[in-house]
Amino acid sequence: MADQSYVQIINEWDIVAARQLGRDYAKDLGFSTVDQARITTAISELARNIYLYAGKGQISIYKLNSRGKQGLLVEAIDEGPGIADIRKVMEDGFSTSGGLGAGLPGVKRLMDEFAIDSEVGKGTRIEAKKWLR
Amino acid sequence: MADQSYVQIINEWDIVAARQLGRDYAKDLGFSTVDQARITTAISELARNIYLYAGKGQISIYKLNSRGKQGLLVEAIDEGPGIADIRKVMEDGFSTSGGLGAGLPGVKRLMDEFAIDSEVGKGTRIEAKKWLR
Amino acid sequence: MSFREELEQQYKQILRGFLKNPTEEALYQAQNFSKKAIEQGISPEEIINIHRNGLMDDISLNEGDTIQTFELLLEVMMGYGLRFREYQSLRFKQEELKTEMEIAANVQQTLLDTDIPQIDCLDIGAISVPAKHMNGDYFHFVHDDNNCVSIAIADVIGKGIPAALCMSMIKYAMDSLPEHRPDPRYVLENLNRVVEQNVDPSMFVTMFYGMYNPVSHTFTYSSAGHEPGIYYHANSDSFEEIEARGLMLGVDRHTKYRQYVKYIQPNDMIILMSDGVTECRTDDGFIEREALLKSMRKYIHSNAQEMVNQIYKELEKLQDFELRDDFTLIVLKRKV
Amino acid sequence: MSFREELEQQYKQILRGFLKNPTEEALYQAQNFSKKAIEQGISPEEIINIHRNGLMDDISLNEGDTIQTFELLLEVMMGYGLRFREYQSLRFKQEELKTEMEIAANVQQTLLDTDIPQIDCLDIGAISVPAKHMNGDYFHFVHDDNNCVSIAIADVIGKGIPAALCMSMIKYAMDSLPEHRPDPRYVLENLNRVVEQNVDPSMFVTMFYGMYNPVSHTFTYSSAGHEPGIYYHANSDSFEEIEARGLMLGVDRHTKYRQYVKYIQPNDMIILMSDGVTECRTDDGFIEREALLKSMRKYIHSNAQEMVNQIYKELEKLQDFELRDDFTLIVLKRKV
Ligand SMILES: [Mn+2]
Ligand SMILES: [Mn+2]
Ligand SMILES: [Mn+2]
Ligand SMILES: [Mn+2]
Repeated sequence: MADQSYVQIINEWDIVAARQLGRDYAKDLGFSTVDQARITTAISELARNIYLYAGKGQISIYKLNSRGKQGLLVEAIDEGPGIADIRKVMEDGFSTSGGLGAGLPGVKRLMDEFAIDSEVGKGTRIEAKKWLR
Repeated sequence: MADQSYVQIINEWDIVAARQLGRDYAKDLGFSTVDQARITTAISELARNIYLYAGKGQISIYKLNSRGKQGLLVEAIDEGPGIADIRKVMEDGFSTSGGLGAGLPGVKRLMDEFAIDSEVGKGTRIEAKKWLR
Repeated sequence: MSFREELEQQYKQILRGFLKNPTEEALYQAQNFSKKAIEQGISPEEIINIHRNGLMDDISLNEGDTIQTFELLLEVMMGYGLRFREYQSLRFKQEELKTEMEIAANVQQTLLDTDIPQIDCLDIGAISVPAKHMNGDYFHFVHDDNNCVSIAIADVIGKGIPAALCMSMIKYAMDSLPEHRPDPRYVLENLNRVVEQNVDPSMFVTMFYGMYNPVSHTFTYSSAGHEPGIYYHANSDSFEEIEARGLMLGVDRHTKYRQYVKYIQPNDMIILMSDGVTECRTDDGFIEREALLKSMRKYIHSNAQEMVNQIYKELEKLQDFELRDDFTLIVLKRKV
Repeated sequence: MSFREELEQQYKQILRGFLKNPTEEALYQAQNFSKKAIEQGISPEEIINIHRNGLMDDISLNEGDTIQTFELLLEVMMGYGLRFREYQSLRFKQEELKTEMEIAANVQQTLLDTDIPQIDCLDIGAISVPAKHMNGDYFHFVHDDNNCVSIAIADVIGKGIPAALCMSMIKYAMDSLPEHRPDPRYVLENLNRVVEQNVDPSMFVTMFYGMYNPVSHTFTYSSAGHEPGIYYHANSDSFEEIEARGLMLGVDRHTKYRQYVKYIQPNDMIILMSDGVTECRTDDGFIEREALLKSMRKYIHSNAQEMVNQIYKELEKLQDFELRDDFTLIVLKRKV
């Protein structure tokens, strides 16, 4: 298995493909069943956000190896409308109200590390990591 | 099966007896598996409250038949310390903080009707009903 | 078919599909099912039951199949897991906010604090309970150098924090009033201008302001659209509404207020309140004014503080311990 | 053995007991297990996994046994169901509270609203962002009849609603100040007495008050324990701290304040702020004053409003979009 791979997100079936890719990597790295489901759910949310609100984008999965720690990185990139108020999107109330960035607090909770970068009119880039315990 | 029955609550095993009594009645009345579990959980909370905070008391179960509607009434009576601020006890935050009246908002949510009467130094009486759909 | 039955049908299909071919797509369907179920308020114990029912439907299942379906159940439960995590964080925030509200309520308490005047000829009782965390009702007594007692009672239209913010301002405005306290009309006209200028145009305030003169035993008062008070005649054991008209504060900066004077007989009572007292709502609708008077009569021979406390307790219970509005009740009884 | 493994062991025992003898007692044990698991923050998807592991351990199980164990799983899930219902109610309350806070923030906005003075010789920019729902920072400009511009910036020690309540009072007190605006020392001494008298003794307020004279181009100011401002010398392209000493408002009602005067050169800047600007916290600790100055220098040639907006954006990102304190930044630049 390569150290990285990606899926283009254009239609809804690509969400399934991204989930599958994430699950394969998570299994390969030795994540538990529950953690596999968590990683997959996080990927699903990120891909869904791209599909619904940015139109198209890309989910990449990377194997991580940092000072003996192994892990998995999910990167979601789109060139959609971007997020104007990141503070608001990361609030809990917003997560179920729908719209761009919905579900991001959930993704943050499912993973170990989370970073977001967004510019209005240019797009959004999200990185989420999970480490093997 | 009689139209009513009761269990004295003095020690922890009596909680199990109260649950059993409630389940028998619920089954007999034709409540679904899930509703049986809800009724039992509500009884469990009420009995636990008596056991932990009032010392002793009584859980009674009644069959209800009101204008063609069938149902079950759980009555919890104790002569314990009573509840000074009922408004507070029925707030959500309080429910997990422990102490007298803990879990009462949960009981209210599991059942269809809920009424409480309490006087400091005299005791507490709670009535909770569930109707067959 | 009810939406619950429909959901159950849907789940059975997903389950059958998964048993035939346990693909990522089936798991994705389970995730979407989870979202829908949560939206519909289906609780997690029902999910367990739906899953069990699905398994029981399929008599050809063997033990290994059944174990495998837990993968599907796990996927459905992920959505609930997210809510569980959100619940934990909400609980934490709620605790924080509760602490914040308690501090804010203390700040408000310090600001609005008032002593009940001790004066030979009057027995005074007062209670004010917020419906939410903070009080948008307000009352204040001043016992002045001429031995006169002035009483203000006010209610911001609205509850909670916005009302409390507004009330703090009014209290501050009252403190900075020049020494015209004996003139209720002037007090209201002055406050009306403050409210009109400083407060959000959507907020209004009702206020009753009165002054008791312990020499002449007259009560001089004006009202800015406030809930009418009640007068109790001891000799005839009867109640009467205290008449007073006037526009709410904050509507029109040029509003003029009328001033009324009433002679108070020994043992008579002036009962002032906010609309939270009369608008106590039960499941059967608002309580009747009659019910309120009945409750008043019941405690008419208690001392004034006991009387307001007991009436509050009774009305609180009538409302099933859920106040819909801030509740303020004041009783002044002429003793001698 | 970790507490998770311990819980898993415990559950296996309950499961074995239930399979041997499916009594009410076993279900009661499941309920207690549920409580413990929730306390430990075990999420519901883990419960599914624990149950599955328990079943897989027991090779002698048949299909009927497995189906029966769903009764036990249902019982464990009841606890999560209660949390799910509490979650729904918390969400509802949170929405309500959010609306309430928005109204309160509007009330505050109306009360604290200030226009940035338009005056030939000055370019002024100002930004104030609350860390929580409501702002405990405050700034206010007055452009008076003598064409002088006065600037107040204040910070209640504390955040959120209590701070906002306190701030409303201070704003109201400022409005009722007699016409001594040109005298910053007097303004602070006056407000100090108001705060000392009316505010909860645990609350303090820092304030900086200055007055710009556009004829002499002098800036006269006093500070009550407020975060020091920064002066920018255009000719040497260097920053200097604006010296000012004084006790916070509300500590001692007899506090006297010192008054300072500074001559402002063309293109020089006065930069005022609350401690929320300097106490921006990142995961690596507080940002250095150096980092702040660097950010300032970056935008020093933008207009004043653009400058404060950009600095805020940069510091917001540095803090991972989580403000720890209310953030207020004001820039005054002498144009000609
Ligand atoms: Mn009100
Ligand atoms: Mn009211
Ligand atoms: Mn502050
Ligand atoms: Mn601060």
